[in-house]
Amino acid sequence: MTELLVKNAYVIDPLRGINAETMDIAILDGKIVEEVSDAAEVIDARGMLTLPGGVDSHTHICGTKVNFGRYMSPEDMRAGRTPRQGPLHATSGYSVPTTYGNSYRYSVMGYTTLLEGAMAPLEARHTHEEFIYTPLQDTMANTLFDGNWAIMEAIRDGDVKRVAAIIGWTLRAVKGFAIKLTNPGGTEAWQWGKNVSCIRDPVPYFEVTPAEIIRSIVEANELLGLPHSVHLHCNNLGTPGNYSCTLGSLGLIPDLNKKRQTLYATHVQFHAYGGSDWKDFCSKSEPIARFVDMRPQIVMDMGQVMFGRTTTMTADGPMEFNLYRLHHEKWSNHDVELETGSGIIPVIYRRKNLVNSIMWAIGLELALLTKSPWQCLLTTDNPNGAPFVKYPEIIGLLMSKKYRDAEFATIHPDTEARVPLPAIERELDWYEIAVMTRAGQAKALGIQDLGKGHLGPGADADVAIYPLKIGEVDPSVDYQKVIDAFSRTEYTIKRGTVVARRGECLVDGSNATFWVRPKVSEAYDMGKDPDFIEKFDRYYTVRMRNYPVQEEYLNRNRCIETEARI
Amino acid sequence: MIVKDAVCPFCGCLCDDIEVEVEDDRVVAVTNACELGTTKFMGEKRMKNPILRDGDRWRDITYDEAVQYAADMLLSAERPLLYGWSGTHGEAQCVGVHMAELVRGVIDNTSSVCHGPSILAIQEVGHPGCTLGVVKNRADLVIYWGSNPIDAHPRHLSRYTRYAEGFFLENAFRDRKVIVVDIRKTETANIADEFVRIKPGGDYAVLSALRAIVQGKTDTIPRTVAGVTREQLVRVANLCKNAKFGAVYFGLGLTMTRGKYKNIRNAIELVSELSRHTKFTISAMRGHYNVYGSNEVNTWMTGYPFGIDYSRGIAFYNPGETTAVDILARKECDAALIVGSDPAAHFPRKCLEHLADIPVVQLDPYPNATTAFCNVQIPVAVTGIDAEGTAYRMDGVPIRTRKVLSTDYLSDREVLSRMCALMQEALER
Amino acid sequence: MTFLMITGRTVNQGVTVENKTSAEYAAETSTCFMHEFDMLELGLDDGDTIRVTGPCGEVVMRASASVEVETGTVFVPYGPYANHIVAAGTRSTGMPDFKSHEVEIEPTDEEPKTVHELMEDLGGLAYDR
Amino acid sequence: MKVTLAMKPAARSFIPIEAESIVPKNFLDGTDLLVWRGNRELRLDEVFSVSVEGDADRAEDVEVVLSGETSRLKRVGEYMDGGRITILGNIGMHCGNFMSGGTIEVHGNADGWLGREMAGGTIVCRGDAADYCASGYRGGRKGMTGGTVEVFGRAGDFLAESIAGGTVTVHGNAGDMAGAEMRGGTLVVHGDCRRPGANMKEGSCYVYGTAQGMLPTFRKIGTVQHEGHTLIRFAGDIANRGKGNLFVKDYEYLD
Repeated sequence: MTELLVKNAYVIDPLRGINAETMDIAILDGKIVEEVSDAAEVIDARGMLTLPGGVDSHTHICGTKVNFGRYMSPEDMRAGRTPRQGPLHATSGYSVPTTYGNSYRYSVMGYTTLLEGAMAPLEARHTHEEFIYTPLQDTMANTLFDGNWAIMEAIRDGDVKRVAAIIGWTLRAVKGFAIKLTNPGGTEAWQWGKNVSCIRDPVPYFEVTPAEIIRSIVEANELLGLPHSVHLHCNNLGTPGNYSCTLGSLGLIPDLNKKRQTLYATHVQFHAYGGSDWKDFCSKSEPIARFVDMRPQIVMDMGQVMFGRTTTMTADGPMEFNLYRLHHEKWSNHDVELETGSGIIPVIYRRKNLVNSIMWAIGLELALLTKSPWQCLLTTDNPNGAPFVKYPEIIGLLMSKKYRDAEFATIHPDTEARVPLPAIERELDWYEIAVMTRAGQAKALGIQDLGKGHLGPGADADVAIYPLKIGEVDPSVDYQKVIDAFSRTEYTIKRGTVVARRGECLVDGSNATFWVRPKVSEAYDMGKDPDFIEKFDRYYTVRMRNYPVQEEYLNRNRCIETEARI
Repeated sequence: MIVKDAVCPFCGCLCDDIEVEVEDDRVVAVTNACELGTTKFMGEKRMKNPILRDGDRWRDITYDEAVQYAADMLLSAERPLLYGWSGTHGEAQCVGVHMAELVRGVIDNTSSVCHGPSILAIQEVGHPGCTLGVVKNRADLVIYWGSNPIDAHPRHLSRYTRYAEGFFLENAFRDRKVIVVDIRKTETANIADEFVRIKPGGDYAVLSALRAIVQGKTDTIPRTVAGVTREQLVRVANLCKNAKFGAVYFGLGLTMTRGKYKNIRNAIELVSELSRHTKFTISAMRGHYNVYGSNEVNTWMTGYPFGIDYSRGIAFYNPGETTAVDILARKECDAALIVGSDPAAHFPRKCLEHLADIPVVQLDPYPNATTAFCNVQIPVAVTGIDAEGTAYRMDGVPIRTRKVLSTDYLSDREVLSRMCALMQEALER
Repeated sequence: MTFLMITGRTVNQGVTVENKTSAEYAAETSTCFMHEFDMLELGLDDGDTIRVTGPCGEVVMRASASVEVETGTVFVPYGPYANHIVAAGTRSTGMPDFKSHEVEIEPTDEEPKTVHELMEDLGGLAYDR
Repeated sequence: MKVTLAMKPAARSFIPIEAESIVPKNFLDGTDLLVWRGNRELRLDEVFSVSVEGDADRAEDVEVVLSGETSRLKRVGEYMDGGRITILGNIGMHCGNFMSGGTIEVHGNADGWLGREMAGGTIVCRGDAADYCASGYRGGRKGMTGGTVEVFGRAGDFLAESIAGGTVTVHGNAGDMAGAEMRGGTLVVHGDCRRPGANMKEGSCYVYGTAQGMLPTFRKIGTVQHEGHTLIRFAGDIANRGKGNLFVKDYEYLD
């Protein structure tokens, strides 16, 4: 039995409606409890800002595509190298660090739960292997269904229950957490070197449209009773004028779930572009934010771009090829049979580049224009918009108009005419930041009931204590103090253990992996469906029996059983 | 007992449809595997227990003694080399990386002498690739360049290309064209629709010429390039541009010849160029069943796929300097741990001369050429036969190998974990 | 006569690779595949022994006619025999020139050594149990 | 100030020593520096007999002289920005990496990666330079971007790979792939070399001898006079849509 008592914490805990109260947090065997004995170890938080451990609801940290980003980038690895020290392993890398590098740096910033944004089912085992070596965060994986042959056939046949059954079988097999659609239909078209232009453009051969894929899978998601909603990377990422496609996609979504959104639209910054080409490229953050304000069924994340070097990586293969043709840097692509694909290229976002400057502004605008912080979460689509180590700077920008103006003065001068940012006065407060970085993320992922994103009794004892007294800091002026505090916790507590202290990690932990197992009726068990089995055997190159990820790959196994309505 | 869907631990194809018949803890029959895989499953003559070289003779020792010997050896070295890794499971490779970090040594895997140059090329220009099933279901043009699957990857042709059924091909054998490019008229060349014979050392020039022709700059190209006529080059370029889905599979014919990684870079740039016209992919014919896994594991743990030097605590990567052949030939290590490979059979003699001068410990199920240079050899279970664990197929698909029979041998992971624990204890003291 | 020596994988090398102490492995990896015309010129019959001298020494192999190789080149399966004469330089890439060595070939009366003998020549100790 | 470092004979002489601390400006604060042999950290005076004559206030006034068996001494002069290093014998890999100013003179041969990613200053090598002289790093980074490297002997393969600025001159022959991936700068080879300018984008490559294995993707433009040589001018590498200039005295295709 291990007991820990955090005294004098200045707590913001949005999921419990707590906004800045001094209180003690009692921890017993990794869980938050009402009280502990006098024997408990005590940490005096001395009135410092104390939040639930950070949750990143969309990041790329583990798996085939991330590792290929590392593999092809020895120049990136030269930055950020640290030696083995005590229980800590060596790390390398800046935009695509090693697993330990990711884990330690996230931990120092107070993050304790991460969702890998894209896992190809056929290569799921790889993602899970890397999770094991991401020791200081609990992990879960979005599973890609954007170009799944069996699903597209079921959609063509109008059989949503079969769609749900295939998803259910696959999630269970690959130990996935949620459904990810990346450029739905586009990744299949890309296996012919083609793409789909928007949601009404049919996928070659399968003759279903992205709109049909999105709608059917959203319905299937609710049939399966999954904790998270469908997680959508819209078609047409990164192209001028794509905002109308984005609005069209969001407009497809009914409100089907009382507890959470029905659709999570990811890295919307990359989907909020106006203009007809790069010459008249401009921000369309306003129509997107207004649209989302009116629809509680939508949650989005920012996908903020920050200036500097990074590596872009996404399941959106055709988009990466277009980027390659623009930059002519190195380009990798990896198509996955019957399922999806991915692409990777390194990029540098430059202040002196007009398009990059506009992109930078759009992400901030989305966060500032969307009324409810629960509907626009803080991400960079790590590492696509920027490596996650930039989050503290983004927090600073959102909390300080002064900081935004100072930065704005350094970017391309024509930006002003293309974006609404300079006119936005809003400065987010501490509570809103807490929503956007943990509470809102946990709610959107549907894991608050599993003890994530809050500090209520029964919750996992994941706590971030920042070296900052919020009464003594005016974030709109002292933004540098805000940035420094969010860069290094005073304490990061994971499952009741202090894992990081003042910028240094202390222990080699062990992660827990969350995954879902929808219970379906016998008739919808794809493992026994002759047609599914036959096609699997004929067209995959892996035997069906060798496809599922064994439980050996889960360090700590957090299986979520759901009651499916099929 | 018959074990179905076993995974073949021989080549990078990692075929997972093998049936293995086991009687009395012995493999008695193997179905579906090629000759290479069958022989491996049926392998006998394992080393029975750990051995120690004692002057001019070999002495049996216990596992504890052997593990202690290895730990002491690694801890006292100023620059130990931990080499091999392609013939074992990923879980053991992970322990290997931890050990290299701990003792501040150099860890390298067999890719430095197979597709290391391909990795160097990918690091310069990237890699447009795909899983094997994408090619099987779609490709109407397959090019084997400097690779000879009939000898090295016997089922590649039947499972994924020439003889494979494909979803989008009505009659795969008829509708799929195969081009072979090589300096030898190999058996694979005999089943090709078009054979391009290149003069030795001429791959780079031919690839450059094809890139220019694909761009429409045929005029500049001389009448013959490395023994290939301009007419044939134009024909090949047109076959590529007119394909719906083209796939290049290249082998050591490109990585081992003069120019090394520049050959691969050129091939990748040709494929990137063709991607402007149609769908094209390129992939390496990885040799050992889990050599790709050793790259994957090294990459997520150290940041680099092979040739990692932890001497200074942080990871340093520079193939040509931090790779096994260079280090051994230049005598720049003072101890070696060999796991899952046989450098004495596959390295130039100068490397072996240094192996003879330094302490060497090897983990391997069989006596092999490297045994002769060992101070200690520790026999282990064979991954895919009496040990299970993760392996990565040549296209990056991870598959868990199965255990088809039980023996008393420890797995590589178990032996290495013990070694690592001993070293950790010693360092803490 | 001077030849370009290429080394590479063969099925037989692969089949015997896990049993390196076997006579089959030694036989396969000490085979030098040559063009018929080159063998005629050197007065060689299939199975005759030859001395192959490379940048790093010499080794005895057996000649075998092959339709796959061109005149002026020879092919030797990967293994200890070829590596006995291959130079260790990698041109700073990590990869030796396994496929681009010039070698000198002449007939000889000597027999190829065993793998054990080759290893012992370099300071190893054969294990034979 | 003159700092003399005479390498002591070492028992384990084959393990390379990394000595990036040997840079003129570091000696302004004394000789209490560290080097590494494999994974062991050693004091400078454990490896060298150290003597200092005179004093200096700025790096420009410091000369470091290295003698003895220094062929396995790596990273000497890394990030050097002023002053002078003289190596009486051979020098190990990575000498003068990232150098931005000052002078390094090697009287013997230099091992691989001499002047890698160099940005300024001067390196003179009286003997041969091994592979990757004035090149970039793995991953296709830029090679040399400024400064001068002059090699009086031969150079190995991948000479000036990815060079983007500055000048490299080799008086002897160079190896394979000289000036591969050039994107700027000037490379001059007085002797022969193989496959010069492969995949070049920009920059100028001069070969006063024969270009062996000349690549088929260079377009012949005509002849020019250059420093007393009559050279054939090519544009390329057209495979890479390159706008580089390749000048050769003579060439042979692998046809």
